[in-house]
Amino acid sequence: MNDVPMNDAPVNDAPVNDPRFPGLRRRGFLAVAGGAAGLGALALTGCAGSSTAGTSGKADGKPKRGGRLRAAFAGGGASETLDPHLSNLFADVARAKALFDKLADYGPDLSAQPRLASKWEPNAGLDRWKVTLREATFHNGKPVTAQDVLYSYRRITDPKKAYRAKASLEPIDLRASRAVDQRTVEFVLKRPTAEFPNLLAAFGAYIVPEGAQDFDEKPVGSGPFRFVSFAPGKSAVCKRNEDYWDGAPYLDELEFVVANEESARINALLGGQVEYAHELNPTTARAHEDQGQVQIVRLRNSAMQSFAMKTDRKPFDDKRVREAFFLIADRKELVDGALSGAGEIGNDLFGKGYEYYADSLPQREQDIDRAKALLKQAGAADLKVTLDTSPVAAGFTEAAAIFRDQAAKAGVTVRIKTGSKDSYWKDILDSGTLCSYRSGAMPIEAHISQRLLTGSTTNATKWQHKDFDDLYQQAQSTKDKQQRAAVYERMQRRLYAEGGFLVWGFADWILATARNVRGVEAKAPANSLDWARFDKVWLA
Amino acid sequence: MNAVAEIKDLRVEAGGRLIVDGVNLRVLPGRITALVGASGSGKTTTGLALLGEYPAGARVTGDVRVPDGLVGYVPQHPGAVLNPARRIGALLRDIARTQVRRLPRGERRAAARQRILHALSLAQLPDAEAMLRRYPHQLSGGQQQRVVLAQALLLGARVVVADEPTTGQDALTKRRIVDQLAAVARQGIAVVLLSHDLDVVRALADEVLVMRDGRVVESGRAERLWLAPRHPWTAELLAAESTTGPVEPTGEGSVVLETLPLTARHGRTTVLRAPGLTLRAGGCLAVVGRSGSGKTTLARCLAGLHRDHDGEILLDGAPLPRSLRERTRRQLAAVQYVFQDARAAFDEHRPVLHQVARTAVRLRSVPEADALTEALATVTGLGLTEELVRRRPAQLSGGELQRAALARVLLARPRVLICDEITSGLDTVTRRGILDTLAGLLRDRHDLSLVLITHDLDTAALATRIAVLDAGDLVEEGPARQILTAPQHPFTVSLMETTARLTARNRTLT
Amino acid sequence: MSGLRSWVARRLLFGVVQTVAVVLLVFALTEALPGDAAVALAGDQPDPERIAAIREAMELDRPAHERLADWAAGLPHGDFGTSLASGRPVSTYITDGFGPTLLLAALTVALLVPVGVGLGVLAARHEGKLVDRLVSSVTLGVYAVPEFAFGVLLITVFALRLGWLPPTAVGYGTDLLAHPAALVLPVLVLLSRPVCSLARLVRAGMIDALASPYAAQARRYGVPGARVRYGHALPNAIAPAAQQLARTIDWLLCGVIVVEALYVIPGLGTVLMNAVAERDVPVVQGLAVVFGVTTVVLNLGADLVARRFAPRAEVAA
Amino acid sequence: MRHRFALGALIVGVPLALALLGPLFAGDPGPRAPSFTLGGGHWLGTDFVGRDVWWQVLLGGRSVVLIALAATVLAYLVALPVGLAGALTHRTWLEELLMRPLDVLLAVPSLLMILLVASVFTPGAVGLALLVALVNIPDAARIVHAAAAEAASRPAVEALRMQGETWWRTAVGYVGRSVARTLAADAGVRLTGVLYLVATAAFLGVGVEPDAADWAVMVDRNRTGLFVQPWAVVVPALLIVALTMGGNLLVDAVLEKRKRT
Repeated sequence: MNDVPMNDAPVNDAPVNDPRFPGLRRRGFLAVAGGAAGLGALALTGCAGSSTAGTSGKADGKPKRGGRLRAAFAGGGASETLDPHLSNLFADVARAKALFDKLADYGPDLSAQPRLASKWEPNAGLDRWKVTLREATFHNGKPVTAQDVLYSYRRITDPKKAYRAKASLEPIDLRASRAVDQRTVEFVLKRPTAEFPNLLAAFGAYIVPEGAQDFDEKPVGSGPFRFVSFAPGKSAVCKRNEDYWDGAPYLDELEFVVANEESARINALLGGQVEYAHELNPTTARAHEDQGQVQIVRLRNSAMQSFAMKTDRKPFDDKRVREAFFLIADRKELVDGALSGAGEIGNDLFGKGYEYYADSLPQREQDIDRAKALLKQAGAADLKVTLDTSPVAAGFTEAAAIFRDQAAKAGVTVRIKTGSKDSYWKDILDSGTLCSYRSGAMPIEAHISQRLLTGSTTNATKWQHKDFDDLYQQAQSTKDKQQRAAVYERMQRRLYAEGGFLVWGFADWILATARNVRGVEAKAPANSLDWARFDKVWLA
Repeated sequence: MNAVAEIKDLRVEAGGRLIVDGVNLRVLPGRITALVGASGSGKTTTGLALLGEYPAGARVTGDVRVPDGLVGYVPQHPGAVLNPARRIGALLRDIARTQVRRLPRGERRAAARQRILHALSLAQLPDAEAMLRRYPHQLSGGQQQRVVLAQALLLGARVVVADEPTTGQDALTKRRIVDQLAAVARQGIAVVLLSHDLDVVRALADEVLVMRDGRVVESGRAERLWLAPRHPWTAELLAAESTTGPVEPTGEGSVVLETLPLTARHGRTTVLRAPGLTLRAGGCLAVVGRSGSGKTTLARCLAGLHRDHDGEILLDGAPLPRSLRERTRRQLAAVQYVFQDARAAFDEHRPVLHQVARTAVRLRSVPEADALTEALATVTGLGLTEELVRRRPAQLSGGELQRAALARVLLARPRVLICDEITSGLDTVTRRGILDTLAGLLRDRHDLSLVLITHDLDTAALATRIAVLDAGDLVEEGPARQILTAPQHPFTVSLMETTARLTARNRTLT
Repeated sequence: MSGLRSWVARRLLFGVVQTVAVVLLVFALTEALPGDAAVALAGDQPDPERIAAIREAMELDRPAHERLADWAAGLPHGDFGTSLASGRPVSTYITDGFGPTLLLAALTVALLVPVGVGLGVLAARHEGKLVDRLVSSVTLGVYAVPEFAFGVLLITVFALRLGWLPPTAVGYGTDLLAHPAALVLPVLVLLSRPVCSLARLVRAGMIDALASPYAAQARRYGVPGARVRYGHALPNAIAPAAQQLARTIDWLLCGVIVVEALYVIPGLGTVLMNAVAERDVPVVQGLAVVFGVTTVVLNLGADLVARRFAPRAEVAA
Repeated sequence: MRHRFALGALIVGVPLALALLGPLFAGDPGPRAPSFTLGGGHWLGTDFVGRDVWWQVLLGGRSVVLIALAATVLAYLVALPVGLAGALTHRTWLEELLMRPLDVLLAVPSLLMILLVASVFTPGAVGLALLVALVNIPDAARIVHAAAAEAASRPAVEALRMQGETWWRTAVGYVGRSVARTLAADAGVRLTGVLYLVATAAFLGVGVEPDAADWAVMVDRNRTGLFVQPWAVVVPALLIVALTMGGNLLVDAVLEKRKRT
């Protein structure tokens, strides 16, 4: 483990771009998207179904109790598990969110919202935090105590295991942390961490009863739903937890079914077999938007789409070349072509719409002449570059093709090399010079600590600058929010000018529900609290 | 007595050719009527007319009357009409069921079974019970023929048409078929025999119709025909049948080919245990035996076509490699082999003359052009026209192809020529032609010696020495005259007797 | 018939060799896949420590041949090894996946024989007439359509447009039998191609058999037409069809993979695709054994049928 | 029967002409429009990345047809010698050595083989052709061997050997020619089988660039927009089906004619 103080905010990469996510990973394989394709569909486009009022999400009318909702997710097949600490895929997270709770979770702007923890306050040095728990009970009636919290966090950071949140909880010194009383925990940190609440909301940091080991037979959690049955790779059923601390859910029962093919999910929804279909393709959404059979829900700013340039090697070690590439990209054409219009243009900075995002910086536009000039200055007039891409994530190959044509206008010839789906992320980490890159929703601080510090675990742009690390440390030890925001602003200004990420767009996350489903939150980027949250959902 | 079946002025024309031209036929119960003629003389078409079947797209005039309509049919290859995928019992039960439909349901099964067993016994098939469970391919040729006969008897047919029942069979089998057909006739069933095998016709037929090019050139009672044939073609037929005397040995040359004792195997079963054989220059050794007696295997060992044996073969004293792949060109040219099925031995894509000439080019490295002229000379010497041999094998008849095959091997100027049943399957006239050619060869080429593999003694009569094989063992070997007239070994004796009895007067004596 | 027993014994021995070869080939290929189970599990968080920890937890650092030897040692007494991704025994993966796939395959074969043979016989009986041309051209057309297109077409028309059938089997994974309607479309897609090839084969076989001398003899002796067709001609037409059909078994296994994905039937095809993506080598090998053995058994069965109907024909090993 | 030949030729003619002549008329790609739009100067609309579908159709046929043809030819280039040698040699161990391993390969499901091999190295068009050929070799060799064994057992071959004929004229001249007819029949059916495999492999994203101008890839990648812009899927799908169906019809007609003469 490198000893550089890695003030690592919660390592939370959205599973959305996790190549193991079958729906995405097998982008090439039978990604039968766009609803039921097929020759007979011609007639379909003709019929104009009656379009019902507005999009879902608005709780119109009084919520009604009762009913059973079936939600279709892409799953991990027979190796799925209910162990919340092992959750890796969307389906795992959705199930874990139904059965368990975290101390905190991310709001719409990716800031930490109190959940099981009612409040938290740091000491002066920001390296000791006192967290008070809310009155909450597990499904077996036992109250949630500080001991449970410590047991859960110690289980996650077990050196022998490879639980997902282990890296995020690294800053906490769990041996020194102790339970002050039944419902208060004092966390001792290895270094000042202003964004400690983000750790509590880390992906996969769920609270389980003390001593719990096996979760596939009869898992016990504190979540809004109780366990009924689970068949890995097929279905998981749970029912309403009457005495849930955040109010009992409206639904009587909730069933998660697995359907790895996107077309199967939309077809099941259209055929009335499920009421909620997760992760659809932008074109499917456009095709069914106003057909009136289903309600399309677009979760804005869910995934960052970009090209990563290796700043430690030719030709991108020269910042003029990097700026030239910023100016080559026509972001509108990339979003229209690769995301079929489902998303917003990016400004070469991560975290649009999130807390601390530097939206004051002017939006870059394509400027081929200036790009050519910069390239000539850098002595790279007729540059030849290889762009690594792969069908591992939606939009990658399309964006690569479009960018190649745009680069040609500036005299840069881009050769596209398609890598294997299953080892893409490991391959592009160290090799190549330019590659397609994307990231799920996470706080900006987590993005920086994970990818832009000298000691970051996945530094795809090889951005390693001592002064940049110091700025990050400074931010972590600034108690006052405004001053911290100012430091983040300076860091982002630097990245905007000479960073390695050419962020061209932010893709919407699309899902669809049956017409009678209400209470599905629309303003919830994938991975945040209100995404795939069913305890506020009801059937009209 | 009234005719069981009658054909009046039958004319059949197909594909622009007149196959049958005004044939009349009266078939009487219990009598055997034979239609004799070379292949292509229209006898088969007439026979099938009785069954009401004609060649595809034929224009037919004249009338065919079969009073009770049931006519049995025994084809040349009986195996063809036995369904390969069904047991014999099932085949017979289908026919029996049509016979017992009138009986009440309960008794049908038993009645059918009883009729089947009766038919099988009539067809002289021992242990009928076991036979019912076997598949056609598990029966011998003879057994298959008798099952087909049983089918006809089971049908209750009043007329049975037998098409070339004895061609290509050895004397003993021929004898059994003759007895069989005679037994069928004795049961009052009319038999229409279509054949070009005069021995059988002579032994069986009451009435004979001689046919040529679709017309009946002569018909009448059998005895009258044999003694006083009116039509020249009938006379020629009878003449062709007489056996020519053995060729006088023109002094025995030195030993050309000698085999040390050899045993040959097919896979794991031994098929031949032959002691030493010697062949002298200018001599002709006939190897006689029933089918499956190992005579072909012996021939193939000599020619190098069969490697799986442990004997030694010496050509002029020097050992010959066992497989022809290892033989030098000179050794290949010295020992040549003529196949039984001439048509299958030629490449159907290339003209015959070229294939014949290749022997000279390959074995005697004669330039292409000279080889062609030499081939042409040899071929015309054997009675084939140039126009004929320039065509592809498909346009030549069996006899003509066999002559071309002879030319092909002669071009190698062989010392030893092995002929494997080259006359079986040919009609009498063509067979006589080939035998005369062989006799001529022996006379003109003194250094050539012949090995004749045959099952019929007519061909064997040509040889100077005869070796008799039975079930893989050489039972007797000696000069032709002595074997033919005074055989020692009981098997040879029975072989000689049956052939003699066959040519004797017809069945009424037996 | 000792001949049969020795032939079956020889075929079984050869089957074992075939299965071993399939397993070795699949093992080599899976090992050669870029990345391994650890990289796949680490996903887009490929930080080296995490991968090293996962790799050690999965014992992937042991050399490939050692892992293969261990896995093979367990095979004889039914231990297919444990999955790298979930630690569960591979046999549970196989038993879970076996049910739906077996159900699909059994239904397909059960319908395939009568429909395929029936169409073939029908076309042969009316050779040259409208029925024959119709059957031939339809079978030709459907044979040309790959499953993915045909499946999607059926969903669009019957499930969504007309609403007669459920578009997928989502949610019914655990008990497919309780929802027979969900099986109609997948089985139809699986049937589409083999029915065509079987019908064409049987038609050709029947035409030859009906024109054969033994059929003419049977007709000549007054055996009724139907008896000639089904009693005499059909057995001879079945033999080549059965043998060729056995060769398309591997096609049926591929068909299952595509259909399972389209209709969300969690069978062996889905388990295989996930295992390959997760580089879960033991599971892939377990499935390779299952696929190998099934192919061998089905081939042997088809050859036995062919041997029964055409005893004389020398049946290729 | 005549009309079946004409029908087959017509059905296969259209896609074949488009596949081979298309690229000549394709010209340069027009400006990129938003994906899945209809009209706007695009005769068949735009595809999933906004390229003109008609331009893609013109370019897309060549890879499918060429890969299929190459794979079939490759399969026979290997299967013919192996099958012939297996049938003609009298050394049984050589025959076993040649034929048995191929029979073993028959047991491997072809799609699984393609998926595994394709993910080991991402093959381009050449790789896919090699792959599909590899999958076809065992079956093709088996058929060649069966036909050659029958021809080799005929007396004509022994007669040629008696004449001291060269191995080449015996094996290729006689046995090869007599096997040719069976091969023609098998080649027809095999070509359609290969087309199916190439289309399915491309559909699964194996062996072709994800955005390549290839009919099968177009069917896969444009299915998302089927409701909005069906032509991007329907036209290439119809062309592939026409190619296989027309090919089949043609083969059947030729076979029928050969059997008649």
